[in-house]
Amino acid sequence: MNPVNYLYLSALLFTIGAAGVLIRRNAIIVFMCVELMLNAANLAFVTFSRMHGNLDGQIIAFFTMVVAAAEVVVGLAIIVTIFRSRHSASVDDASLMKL
Amino acid sequence: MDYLIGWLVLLPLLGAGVLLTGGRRLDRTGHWIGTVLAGSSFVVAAVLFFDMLGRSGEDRALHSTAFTWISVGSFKADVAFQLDQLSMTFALLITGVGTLIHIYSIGYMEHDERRRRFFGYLNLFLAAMLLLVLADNYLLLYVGWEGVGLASYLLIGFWQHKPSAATAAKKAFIVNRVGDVGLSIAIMLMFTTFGTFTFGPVLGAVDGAGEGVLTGIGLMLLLAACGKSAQVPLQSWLGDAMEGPTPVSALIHAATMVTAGVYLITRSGAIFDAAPTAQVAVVTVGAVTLLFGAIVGCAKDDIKKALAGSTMSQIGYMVMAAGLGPIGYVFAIMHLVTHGFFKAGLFLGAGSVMHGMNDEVDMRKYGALRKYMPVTFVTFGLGYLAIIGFPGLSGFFSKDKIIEAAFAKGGTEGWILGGAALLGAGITAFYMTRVMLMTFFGEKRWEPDAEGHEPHPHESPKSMTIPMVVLAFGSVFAGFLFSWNEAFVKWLEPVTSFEEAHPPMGAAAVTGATMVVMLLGVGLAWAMYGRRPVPSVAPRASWLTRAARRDLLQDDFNHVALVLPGEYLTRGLVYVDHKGVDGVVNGTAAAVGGLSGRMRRLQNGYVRSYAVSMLAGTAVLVAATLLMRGVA
Amino acid sequence: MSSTVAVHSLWTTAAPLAADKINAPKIEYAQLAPVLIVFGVAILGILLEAFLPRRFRYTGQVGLAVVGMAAAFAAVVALAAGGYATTKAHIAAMGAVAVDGPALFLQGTILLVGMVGVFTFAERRLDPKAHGRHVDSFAAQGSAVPGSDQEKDAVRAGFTTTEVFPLLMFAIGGMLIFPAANDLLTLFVALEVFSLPLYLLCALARRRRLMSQEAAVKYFLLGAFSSAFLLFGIALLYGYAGTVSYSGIASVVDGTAKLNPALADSAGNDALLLIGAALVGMGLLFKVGAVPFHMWTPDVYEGAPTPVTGFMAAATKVAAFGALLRLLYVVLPELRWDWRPVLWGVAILTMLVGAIVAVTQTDVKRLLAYSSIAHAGFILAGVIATTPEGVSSVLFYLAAYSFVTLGAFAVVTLVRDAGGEATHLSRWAGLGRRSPLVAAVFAIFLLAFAGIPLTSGFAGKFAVFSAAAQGGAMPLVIVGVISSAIAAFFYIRVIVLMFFSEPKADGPTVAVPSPLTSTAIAVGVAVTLVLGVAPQYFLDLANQAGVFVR
Amino acid sequence: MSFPLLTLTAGLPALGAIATAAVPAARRGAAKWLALVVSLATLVLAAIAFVRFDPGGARYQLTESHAWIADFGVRYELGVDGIAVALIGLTALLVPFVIAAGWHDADPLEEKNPNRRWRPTQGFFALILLVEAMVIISFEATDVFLFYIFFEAMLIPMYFLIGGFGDRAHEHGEEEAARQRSYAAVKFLLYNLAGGLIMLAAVIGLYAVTADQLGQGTFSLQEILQARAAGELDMSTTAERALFLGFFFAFAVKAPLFPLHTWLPNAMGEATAPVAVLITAVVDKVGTFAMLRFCLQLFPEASKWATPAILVLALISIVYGALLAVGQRDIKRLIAYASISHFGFIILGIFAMTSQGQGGATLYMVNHGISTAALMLVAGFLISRRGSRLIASYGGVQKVAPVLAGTFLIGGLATLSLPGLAPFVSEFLVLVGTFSRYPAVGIIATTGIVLAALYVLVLYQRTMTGPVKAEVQGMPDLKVRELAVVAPLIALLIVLGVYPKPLTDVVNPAVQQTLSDVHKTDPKPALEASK
Repeated sequence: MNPVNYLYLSALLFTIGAAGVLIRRNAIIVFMCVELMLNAANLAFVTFSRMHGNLDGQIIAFFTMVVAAAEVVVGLAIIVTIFRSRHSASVDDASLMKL
Repeated sequence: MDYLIGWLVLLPLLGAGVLLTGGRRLDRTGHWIGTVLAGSSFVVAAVLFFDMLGRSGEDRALHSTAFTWISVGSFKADVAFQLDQLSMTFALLITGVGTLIHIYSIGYMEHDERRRRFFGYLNLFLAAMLLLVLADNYLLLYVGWEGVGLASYLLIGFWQHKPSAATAAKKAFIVNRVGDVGLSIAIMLMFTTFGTFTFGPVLGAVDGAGEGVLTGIGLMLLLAACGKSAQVPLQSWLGDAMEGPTPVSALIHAATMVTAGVYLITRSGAIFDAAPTAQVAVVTVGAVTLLFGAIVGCAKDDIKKALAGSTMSQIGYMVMAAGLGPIGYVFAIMHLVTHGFFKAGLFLGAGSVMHGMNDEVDMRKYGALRKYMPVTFVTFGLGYLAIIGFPGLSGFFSKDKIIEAAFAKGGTEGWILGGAALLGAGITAFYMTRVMLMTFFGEKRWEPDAEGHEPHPHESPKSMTIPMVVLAFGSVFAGFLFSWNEAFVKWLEPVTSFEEAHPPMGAAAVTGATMVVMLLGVGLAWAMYGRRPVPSVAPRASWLTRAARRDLLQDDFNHVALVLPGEYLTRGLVYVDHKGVDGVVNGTAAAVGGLSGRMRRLQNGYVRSYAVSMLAGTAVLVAATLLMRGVA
Repeated sequence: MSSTVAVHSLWTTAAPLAADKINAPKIEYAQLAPVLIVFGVAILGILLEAFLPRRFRYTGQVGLAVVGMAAAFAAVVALAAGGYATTKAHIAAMGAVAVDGPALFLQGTILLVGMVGVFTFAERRLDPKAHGRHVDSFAAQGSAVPGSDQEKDAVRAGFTTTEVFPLLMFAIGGMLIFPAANDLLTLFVALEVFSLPLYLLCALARRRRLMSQEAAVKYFLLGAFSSAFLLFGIALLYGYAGTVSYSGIASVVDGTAKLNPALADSAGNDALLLIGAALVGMGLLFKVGAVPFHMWTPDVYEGAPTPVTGFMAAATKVAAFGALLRLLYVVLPELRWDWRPVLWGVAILTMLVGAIVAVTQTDVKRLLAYSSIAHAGFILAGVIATTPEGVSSVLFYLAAYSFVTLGAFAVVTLVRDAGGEATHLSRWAGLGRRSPLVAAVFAIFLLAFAGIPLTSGFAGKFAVFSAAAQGGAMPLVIVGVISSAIAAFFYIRVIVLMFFSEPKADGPTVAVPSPLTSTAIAVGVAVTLVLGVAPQYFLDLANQAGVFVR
Repeated sequence: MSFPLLTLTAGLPALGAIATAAVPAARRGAAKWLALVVSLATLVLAAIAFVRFDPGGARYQLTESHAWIADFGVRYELGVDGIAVALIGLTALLVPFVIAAGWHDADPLEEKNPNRRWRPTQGFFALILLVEAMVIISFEATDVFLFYIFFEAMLIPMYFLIGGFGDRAHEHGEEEAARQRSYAAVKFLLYNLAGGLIMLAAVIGLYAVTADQLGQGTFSLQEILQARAAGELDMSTTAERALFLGFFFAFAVKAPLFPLHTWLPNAMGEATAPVAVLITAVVDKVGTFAMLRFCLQLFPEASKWATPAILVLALISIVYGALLAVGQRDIKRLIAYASISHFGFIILGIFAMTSQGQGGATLYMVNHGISTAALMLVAGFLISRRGSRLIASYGGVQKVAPVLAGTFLIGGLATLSLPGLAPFVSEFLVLVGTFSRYPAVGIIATTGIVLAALYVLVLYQRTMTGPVKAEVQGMPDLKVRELAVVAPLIALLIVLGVYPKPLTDVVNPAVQQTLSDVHKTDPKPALEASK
């Protein structure tokens, strides 16, 4: 199979993730969409790695996973805190500051 | 000797300085200081005069350079004096009449608490006027020119608490400023044409300059002369200037300052001689003004304003004479001097009358004063005879020569000018007789004033009558003395150039016609004001008289043509400045503010909309990057 | 950091390698000392948190942080003195980290800013005492629900969130690597390392906690969103060049490195390069707060605890611009005809939007946020110059700007009323009458922001604009000047308010700070004036430091 | 390296400012005396500089040169030519009067103040000294950048002087007055800052051009002139024009020239009279001075290119300013518009490019400073007595306060350029200089003479003459301190009107130099030319 197709898939996933960020209200889901975008990037890394025939991309993918995990830790902590204060995980509710 | 010239100016200037900064401690002696300094200036002038007589015609001029005043590039102006016969004539007139009027003022201003200041201003005037006639270049002349304007301003508005006086003073200064602009432009033209504005080099180089430039310079000088000498169209200030104390009217607005225009034109004779167009303008202005002033003089009931109209008219004669060129210069100056005597005398007489009449100026409230004020009556009467040109008195000699010269101009122009001059002589006789009759003859018409004080007409003190007597002597004999053996012509000829005037119909015919016209004027006046009683309230009259009472609508004209448009323009500009010029800036600021308020709303607090803008921005960024390369 | 570049060979040929012959990566520990010290201190801080009794933690943490920063700074100075900024500049840690002039200059700046930041973090004299104890700007217990009993208990018990110091250390560590990162992976990791602690710090305000938490959420979500773009961009660049090392990509871009012809339709594809570069650039522009990626800035600046805002505004900008400079000057110089026009647009927009929107702001912190956006635009003008002067002017501007910012936010912490900091501008009316000194200091900072001569702001602006003009970007200079004029309007508005308005009867008071904040402000003023009056030494420094190693 | 006289002249007031600001709150009087003494000492230094300046010597004298910001090509270069030394003299001369006239302007209204550190009086005098220092160094700087820095920086103390120490006369209550004042201060600052920032763009452009052509960017006036003379520096026409416009814009705002003038009436109206004097008599002169020194010298061709437009604007300023002065109802705003008219004359003289025009313009700067100071300070004394700036609030003052009225009149007469007083000399020179190259322009400009008479005399008439108004009754005449402020100014007006030679001697060589920079010679008189 042409590896380029994986790239298309990766781009699609990335787009889906980006669209999700824009569309969904729930902070957790928004966050998950971001994770999806990261993973789309991972897919691209791996694909390119295969195409170039070097291992860099695959190793980067591991790094990305670690970073994403760290992000989850921090992100969930923040989201949970705000959920506890507001009893809502909707990102639209958090709009005290504007203009 | 030449070092004395500066002292002529310095002495009165010193007086002004001392009196104006000296403070109250000089209140008791100030008038004496002022008078003594004016007198000593006259003595200096006399010394110089006799010194000058000791030299022959061509060597009489003295020069004295004090210091370099302004020097930038090729522009060089010195504080330097030139004393020739013309200046000498003026210096004597100014210091002589000036001293007399100082003396007169001691009595006249006795009860004014600001008398010291009055004398300070008078001294300032003398200094400026002397500077004007003694300067050896036009720029220094300009200093004196504006200096006398300042003194005139201060003295017209001396009774500042009267709004009318303050307004009159301001008006005089501003109208004069218009004329001054003419002088300054003339100086600039001289500088760009001749590279200098010193009398000698400029007047000596006239031949090399184009007629166009000379005409320009001439017209600008004429504009200046119009302002200072109250000639049409800048005449409107003189009548109002009568708000000043009467000695001021006598000295500044009759004898000396207002004749500065004549001096200027005569001094610049070489320029006018080479610029016929400018000369035509000069004689036109002179002829128009002599009639204008005379007509106004006929209608005024205010004695000082009637005299002011007369002054305007007489200066019209002089200006006209000066415009006639070499046939007229000498007689312009001669009339100027004789006029200085008799008009100053007349004004002092009027002041004396007012002094005795609780400062009443309306001639309709006078009458029969000859019994109460004999000295005033006689001196005023002599002045009267002199001004109407009664044979043998000084006005006869000078005015007659001017009329002759006017006719001698030749052609239609000569007839028009001569006719105007002749007509003016008749009107002069009429209005002066009117003044004489209304003031000194007929029944007494005075009434108690608003506060119930009945005037008690009385003769004025010696300090006032003596100057009047002296001036009366001048009015009677000056003309004769000047004409004796053509003394005045010979005196001035080296400076002003002179040509004999030959009127086409002969000099005797002109003199005869003048006599006839004069008698007609006197007779008419006697018929109107001598034979029947004068109403104490001005009757309704023809439109011409009504217009003349309003100074031939000059103020109305100025109001409509200049003041109103000026006011609207000013108001409009204030609005424009506020709403327009400022508005653009404030508008820009408001626009930025508005834009800010609108852009601010993009920041709506919703994180998802921020994400949208980021995504859109990224899309644009990517697209732009690709477009740059043309890859997309 | 791990070795990711040189050791790899094709996986198909990896098999013959003997398992006992793993090449250990070569790490130049001495040259990485600043970073290592900071991270070491951070980890030590966590250990302190875990083992030290609560009442010693504050002192311990502050002391440790200060010592750590000082040591790290000393290491930077030592490296610079050792010539690593100039002649000995090279790439350390197997190509992951550059040790060169810009890196050391920016690291030094970040460390100084961090040091001052520690002071403002440690300030606990401003708020009135709670239950007999001094309190700082941070929540007693971050996890406690605002207004709950749990929170009250925490306050009563005198809890303090001393974790902020290790978090700060981690953030600083990340920032130190960020501008020095010499491959894209390191860049990404560094970005996350300094961002994640900042997200947390934003959420920890003692007062107005809802806003603080909201700021954290917004910052986090948008930050994660942008780093996803960055990462995807990295992927594309990797796809283009087959490597993530800066020099590797650069040599592919300029054609010195030959690619496998078989890969021609994917690798070496300019679309990959351009899109990838744009996405990476976007990630960095987000961090510097350039329009249109700026929208997080005002909200986060407003909601975060003010010491954090000050630190973030100063240090993030330094680190992010450093990274941007290195990316553009080392990786993409051959591409400058592509990215310069785009950056022109971004710079113009950034300058104008920042200045214009700030005009109608009513909150001091938001005002400063928009001002920081406008300043990002000015700095971008220097970046666009693409000359050595451009680099050094940006370095100088960053140093100048960061101290002004830090000082300004430190002043904001002082003006207080019953509800904590009084950040609404109307509350600042008449401050000049009440506390002339504080108002005067703030005025100096504002004038520096406005770029009035004899302040560092002017020297910086001049440096940046003159570099731009020399680089042929005169129109940018003119736009910059116009937006400076607009910006001047709102800086002056604040001065007017402070000095020419009558003080309100119930106006805020100015807290008397401890020497910590006083020092922070004093340093800000000193740097502002010194860099304004006698900037030559620092310009020289920036000049020497203006060369990137490749 | 000789004695740094110029640095000292600028540095002394700067140090004095710091010292004054440091005087404790309670010792208000000491601060005033300190400021006065410092300003007088500065005057002595300026006088020494004036005397030591040799009109026949080098173009820039008393020079100092030190490295400063090598990276920007900036040097600390000072030097004065005749024009600068005259203006430094003016500045140093006026400031003591400003301080003495403003003796009580910054006294706190009530003693109950919440903060002991609040020292408005000290601040007021310190700011005045600071402005003096910055103005003096701007006159001394021969490095464009150095000039620019102080040109801009002086806005800040001025801004505080205007906004912080307003006129206490207000008809519409405290609050409205405060609003107006801060509006005026902000307007002042924004106008000038905008001008300055546009100039900054031009300064940067100049740097880019010199760096491009000379290898190393420089701001040194002398270096640039030398490079140009040697043909090493050859700006393109477009670049030169653009840079010229950038510089000129800033100076035209400062001067101010129509249509950039509207900040001046606000600023002068709201500031105290001494500060208004500082604005118009001292600070604004930096603008016109800089046109002479920087616009003409750095961009001679562009200056000539822009001359027609500038002449038109200057003419508009003259007439427009005067007409607006006629239409004012506020004494201080009237004087402000009169100043706008006068600045029109100055700019006219500068761009007439004749020795009379530029020499006259330089004298005009000095004379206008003195005459406006006299008029404005007396106006300030008047206003402080009655608490109103409106002309209509007065009437008949000469009756109750003749000395005040007399000095006011002399100030007014100087403003309308009466011969015998100093401004006449300069105004006439400007007119002659303009006329000799552009006759029509010169003639139109003379309308300014008439209008000046109008606004001055109308002002005098309405305030000083007529019946004494009830509110004016009992108004005290000038006090000794006030008279001591005004009398020397009036004396100076007379002396310089009669004997301006010491000034023209110093100014002339500098003007000739400037003219040769722009390759212009005076037009020859028509008679000489035709031969």
